[in-house]
Amino acid sequence: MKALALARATFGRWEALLVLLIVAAGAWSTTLSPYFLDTGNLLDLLTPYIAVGLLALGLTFVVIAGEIDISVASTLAVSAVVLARVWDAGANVWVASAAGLAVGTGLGLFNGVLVGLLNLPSLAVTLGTLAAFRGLAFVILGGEPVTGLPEGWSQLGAGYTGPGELVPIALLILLGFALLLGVLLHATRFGRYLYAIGSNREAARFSGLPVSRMRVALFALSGSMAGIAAVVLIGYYGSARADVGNEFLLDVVTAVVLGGVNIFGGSGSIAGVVLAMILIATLRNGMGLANISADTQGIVIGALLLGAIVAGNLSQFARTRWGGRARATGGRGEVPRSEEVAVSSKT
Amino acid sequence: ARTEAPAAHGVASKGYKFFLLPKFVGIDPFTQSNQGAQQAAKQLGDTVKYGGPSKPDVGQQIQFINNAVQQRYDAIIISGNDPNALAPALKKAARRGTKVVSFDADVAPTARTIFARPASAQSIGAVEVVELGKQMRYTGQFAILSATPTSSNQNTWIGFMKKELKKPRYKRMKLVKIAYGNDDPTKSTEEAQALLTAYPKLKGIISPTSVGLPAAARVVQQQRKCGKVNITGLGGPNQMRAFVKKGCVKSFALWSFVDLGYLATRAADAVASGRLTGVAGQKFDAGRLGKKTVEPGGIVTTGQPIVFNRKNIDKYHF
Amino acid sequence: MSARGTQAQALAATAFRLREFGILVALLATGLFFTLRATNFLTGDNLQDIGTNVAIVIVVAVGQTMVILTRNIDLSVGSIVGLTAVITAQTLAHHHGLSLWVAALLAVAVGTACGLANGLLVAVARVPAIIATLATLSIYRGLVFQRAHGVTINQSDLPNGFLDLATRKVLGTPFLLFVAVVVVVLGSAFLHWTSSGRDFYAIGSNPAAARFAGIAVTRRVILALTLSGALAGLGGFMWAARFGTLNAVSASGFEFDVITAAVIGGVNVFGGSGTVLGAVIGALLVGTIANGFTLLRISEFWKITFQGFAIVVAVTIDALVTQRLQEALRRRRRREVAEARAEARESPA
Amino acid sequence: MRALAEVDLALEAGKVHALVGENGAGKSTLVKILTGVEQPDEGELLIEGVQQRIADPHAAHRLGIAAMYQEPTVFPDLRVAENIFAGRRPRSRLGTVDWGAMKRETRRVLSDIEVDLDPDTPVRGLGVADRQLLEIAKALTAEARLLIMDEPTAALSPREVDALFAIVRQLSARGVAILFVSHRLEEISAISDTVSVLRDGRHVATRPAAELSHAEMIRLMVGRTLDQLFPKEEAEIGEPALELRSFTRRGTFSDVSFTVRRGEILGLGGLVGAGRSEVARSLFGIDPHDGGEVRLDGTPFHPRSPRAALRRGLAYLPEDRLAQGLVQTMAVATNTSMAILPRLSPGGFLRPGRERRLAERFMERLRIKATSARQPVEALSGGTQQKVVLSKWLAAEPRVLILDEPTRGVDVATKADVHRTISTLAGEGLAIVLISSELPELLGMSDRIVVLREGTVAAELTRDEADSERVLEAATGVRPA
Ligand SMILES: Nc1ncnc2c1ncn2[C@@H]1O[C@H](COP(=O)(O)OP(=O)(O)OP(=O)(O)O)[C@@H](O)[C@H]1O
Ligand SMILES: Nc1ncnc2c1ncn2[C@@H]1O[C@H](COP(=O)(O)OP(=O)(O)OP(=O)(O)O)[C@@H](O)[C@H]1O
Ligand SMILES: [Mg+2]
Ligand SMILES: [Mg+2]
Repeated sequence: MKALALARATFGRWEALLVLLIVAAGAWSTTLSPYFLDTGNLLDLLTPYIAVGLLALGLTFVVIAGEIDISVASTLAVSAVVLARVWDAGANVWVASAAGLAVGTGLGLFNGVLVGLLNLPSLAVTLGTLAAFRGLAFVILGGEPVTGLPEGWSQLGAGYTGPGELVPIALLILLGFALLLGVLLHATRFGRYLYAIGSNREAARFSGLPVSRMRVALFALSGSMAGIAAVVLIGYYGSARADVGNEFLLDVVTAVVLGGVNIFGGSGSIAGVVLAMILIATLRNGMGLANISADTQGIVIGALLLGAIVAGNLSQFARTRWGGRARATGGRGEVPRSEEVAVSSKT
Repeated sequence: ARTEAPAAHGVASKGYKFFLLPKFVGIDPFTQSNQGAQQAAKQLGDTVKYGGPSKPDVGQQIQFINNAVQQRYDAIIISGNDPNALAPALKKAARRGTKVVSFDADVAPTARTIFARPASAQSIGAVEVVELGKQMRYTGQFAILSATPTSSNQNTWIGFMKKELKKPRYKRMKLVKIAYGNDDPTKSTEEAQALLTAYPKLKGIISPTSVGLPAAARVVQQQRKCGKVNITGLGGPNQMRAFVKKGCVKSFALWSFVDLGYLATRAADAVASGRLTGVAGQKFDAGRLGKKTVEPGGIVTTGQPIVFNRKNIDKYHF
Repeated sequence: MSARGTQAQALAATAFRLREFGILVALLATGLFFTLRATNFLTGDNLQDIGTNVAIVIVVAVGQTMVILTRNIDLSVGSIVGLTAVITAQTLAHHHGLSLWVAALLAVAVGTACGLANGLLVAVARVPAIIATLATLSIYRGLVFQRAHGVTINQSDLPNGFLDLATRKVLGTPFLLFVAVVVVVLGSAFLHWTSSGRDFYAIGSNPAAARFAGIAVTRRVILALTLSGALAGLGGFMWAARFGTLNAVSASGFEFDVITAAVIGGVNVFGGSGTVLGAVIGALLVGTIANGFTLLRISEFWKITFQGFAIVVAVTIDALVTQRLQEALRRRRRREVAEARAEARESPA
Repeated sequence: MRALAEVDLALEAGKVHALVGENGAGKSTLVKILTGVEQPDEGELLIEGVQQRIADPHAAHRLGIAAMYQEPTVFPDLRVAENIFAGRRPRSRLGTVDWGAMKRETRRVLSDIEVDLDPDTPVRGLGVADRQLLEIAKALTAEARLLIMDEPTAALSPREVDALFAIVRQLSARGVAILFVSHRLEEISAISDTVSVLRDGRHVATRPAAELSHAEMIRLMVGRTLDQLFPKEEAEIGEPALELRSFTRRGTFSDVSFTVRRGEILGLGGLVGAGRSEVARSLFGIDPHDGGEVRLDGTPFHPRSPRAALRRGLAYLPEDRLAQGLVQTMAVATNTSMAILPRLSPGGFLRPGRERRLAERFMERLRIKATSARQPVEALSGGTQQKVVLSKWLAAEPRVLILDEPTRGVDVATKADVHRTISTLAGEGLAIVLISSELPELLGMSDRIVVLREGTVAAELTRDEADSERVLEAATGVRPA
């Protein structure tokens, strides 16, 4: 019963559309390439997106609360280089990982204080820290890489387990965090507060929710996820460099918005974000195996997405038009915003 | 379904499938490498598929590697975005039977069998200093406008530039700044401008990247400082022809990416057939480039950088 | 009453420029800092460099501002700039004698078409702008790849008259900057003086209310995105002239610079507030920070770090100044209303 | 869901037609259909004998239909003048926006309804009452043939109401047909010529206003009679629960002092903008204050945040339900539990069952017309939403409760329920501060009334001393003629 309610709460029209698209993409990929439908390949679909995925999970929280953190990839970079430096200086893997994680959380906290306590606009702030943190990564490591990280570590990012050594460990990590964060977002008070703050910050404050503290915590969470992503990514690459994760931002944002998270806050689900990642991974993999060039892939994915959403909107439009319901609701493009949400508090 | 039969000496085996994986697609050097690769493949009876990310992204490159392995390509010929980060994926490729040859930008030596390079890093670094030295009469301040701070090729070349500079001939030349244009025309332009402003006495800029070089040349041209500030570095003759004709750039260097792609593919064929294992001293037939010997570290070299100037530039069209 | 009224009005009018005022203070502070610290920062040539460097950003940001005002976003501008730059260059490379006006018109036309497609997707097909333009970002970029065919167009392929645009001066201003100024003036005027322009603000401020008020929301959103595309097309033309080297990756990621300018300049991403002037100041601020720290002769790595933190500091200054002024204004207005009421009470009695 | 079925109305030029009905009866839905915001499934509409279809708000404008909606639909980023003229800005000969004319017109219409607002004031930051006045100004400048007013007076104090009615009379004299929706029965009797009653989306009756007594109106709306409108019970008044001494926020209110005791209902009266809400906001820790002292149950309290206030047993029901009261997209149950979630979610985990049961309890108690506790509040009628806000704060079981316009838009029957609830709570020893612009409510419910004028206390009246003249005199500073 409870599970059902939870499922209903998290599994909306958007998620259903994504599932449909994944099935279609899978079927298409199967016809595209004989190599697609292969257990190893299927299980490995998400492996290239683990770090992007972990960042996207963290960002999901931020966006649902009506904020944005575009510094995540730079935060990841600082975590990664600190971690590598600490290890290089002779610390063991655990200490190094903890240091990386702590740094990620700390940088997130820095963003959080600027946004949550000083009430600065998060996009502007993280545009700044995006550059600043990237610079820090270079200050710490310079242009040279740290290499030769221990085998055990690469297990984390690039190892396999399970029957036939087919299941990527990184996949388990991603799904584990998705589950954990899914529970946090959908089944706890913390998550509820996020939605409330993202839908109407003013009303949330008037209801006595700890709005400032939540907003600080949010960025810290996003920073921690960047730290965790750094640990896994370092394992995946087996080395660290200051420009690590340079190209992640667009993919992260894509996963979040394609996952149905409202960019203006207040709605979205972890399931949607995970599904969006699976969808993109499937399409990229299928077309990649058919040697369709990267730029054509971009065109196909873009067009497919638009087509699907437009078709979804059209069918909904048809239903409201001819299905007898009096209210014609707008598409997802219209985001209801209480007029006062953007008003910052005065203290 | 391919023939593993050892081929007769000098004649390549037939029918290998190679994947040519550049840092990213859409720019001249890699397009030209592909031309060379196709020439070689045609001669050898192999096929080369060219494809790669649309931006210089390690993550995407790994996906291309994995896809190539999944499709059972015989070898991947790669120019790496990050030598070390690619290593795990490339090693996995090798374990699953796909050989690895790097070209242009090397990957970790343990992750590939052969690295086909255009010329020795030493000669590439040195030639730029030599040319700039001549242009600025061995006196004054100069700067370097590189790609990104992490570009391993550029970093290696800059290392050799510094070595070359130690020679007494250059003792009155002073390297004042290494700037990074991130292989982005906007950033490179801004950096070049700032160099001219911040160092009014600057006499030269070396830009060892084909994005930085024309950007720097254009800035100098626009500020009417041709002749006062000397520009040299690495770039294609087509890119630089206009500047050379107007006398704004006296000389610069590069190599033929067609040849590089050709050599890499020849090497890949030899590696795929098992004739080449990367041990120093091994020899193989590089077709129109003659016989090549593997140097220590599993490296084969195309030749020497070509220096282009007003006199010879019209002979080259790439 | 009337004297107080005008006073209050003047203040309220200032209040409306507050957003820009804060960021302007930040810009001036930055400028002052570099003037004191960096060699040759405050020279005519250097300022001209900064101006020219941000000219294209400004042109495209004017369109982006309009889109953001309507509570939408256009992420595809970088790809549109790339596409139109490559098309312009290819056309001119093949037809050296072609009038530059025709080439510019072609670029703007292609940009307009791209923008119109965005507009239709967002306003008619009701795809959220961020998703729609994220998709067209890849689609238009894909088209650039197909057009460019992996080949770079070089300066030597292009007519001199075209390349000279980058150095030519009009009324003492670099041509590119001049174009930007014209676009800014027209854009500002459009947003202030035309009904359509005002509608952008209304739509972004409260879309439902805009519909209730009988504003043609669909058409206006299409218009905003189309204008953004058209200006990106113009930006592409300028891009080709400025850099002279064009290939499939030209201007990738450029949308980022454009959005940064608008956001730093106080254009509210939730729509409804912000001005073209703000976006211009934002672009100048970012350009100044990039230029100034480069002149400082500090290490590359610290430079990037400082540039980032400088943006954070500028945003903070902006917020503090704005908050202070608004609070002062609120009190003042309150007092004046009370006085006006007291007067009104006394007169009939 | 069917919001409206088979309604027949005939609106006459030059007449004021009142539309009444319980919360959720379908009044606003009817308004929205007339203005093209929503579409009817069937039926026809004739204007001056010609059949018309109103496809969208633009079409309504063309037909001369103007409306002010129940929830003020302002553009917070725009200034007052633009808000009034959005969608139909005056144009100059060049086709550009004629700012001068726009501001002139704004000043004219605002002075007509006696509002001191500068046309250049940004609307963000204006209170509900001011927004409602803007909405009125907007409708007045539309030059409509049919003017629809959906609860225009809900947040207004007598001064504004009088000014509004003067205008309404002028307009109807000019031949404008007016449809007037309100829950304030006195106003309906005062202004309307004809009254139509809706119940559950059905048209129940249309009568000349003069022939319709309040009791009869209520019976038609509710289907039964109500015995008492302001069921104030005597409660035992105890120790001081909330004490304010010289409470000040510079530029907003100053030197505000009053005491509320256990079991007491303290009315806070004044005109719109007098600063009542501001005092409450500072007290609840939403806005800062600059001076003065607050005591809760005799111990000092420094309001810092709503959260802290809530922990000390202080609750504040805000005046603006749209922006401050509710999260519109969330369910009834979610909104109801919002302020007490820590209590309902042991260990931090949500317990949807508990929340639902809580909400259902209040749905029954306040007769909330929602299909289920899971329905999003945005789908509820205005008055019903107000009841949800009320539920949220009652659920918090505070010791001091500040109610800011608690019955704004609530229908008569429920209003009586709410009053009864307030009275009961007071009887249980709760201290209540009641901010209301509706004089009968203030007079009927309060044990004591403090009147604010321009941010300072103008009078403090006991229940026996208080009557409408005295309150108005204190509020305006002018002796009524
Ligand atoms: N957006 C909506 N979606 C679904 N149902 C709605 C929506 N808006 C209103 N309703 C329903 O339509 C009915 C009529 O609502 P309406 O707003 O017309 O009531 P009303 O008479 O104006 O009440 P009030 O006096 O409280 O304003 C209510 O039952 C309400 O729940
Ligand atoms: N007539 C007016 N002219 C200008 N500003 C006003 C006017 N009335 C109110 N304001 C401003 O609008 C804001 C809120 O108005 P609102 O009517 O909610 O006042 P309030 O203090 O809540 O009064 P009350 O609750 O007593 O009606 C206040 O900040 C006030 O400065
Ligand atoms: Mg209603
Ligand atoms: Mg009030």
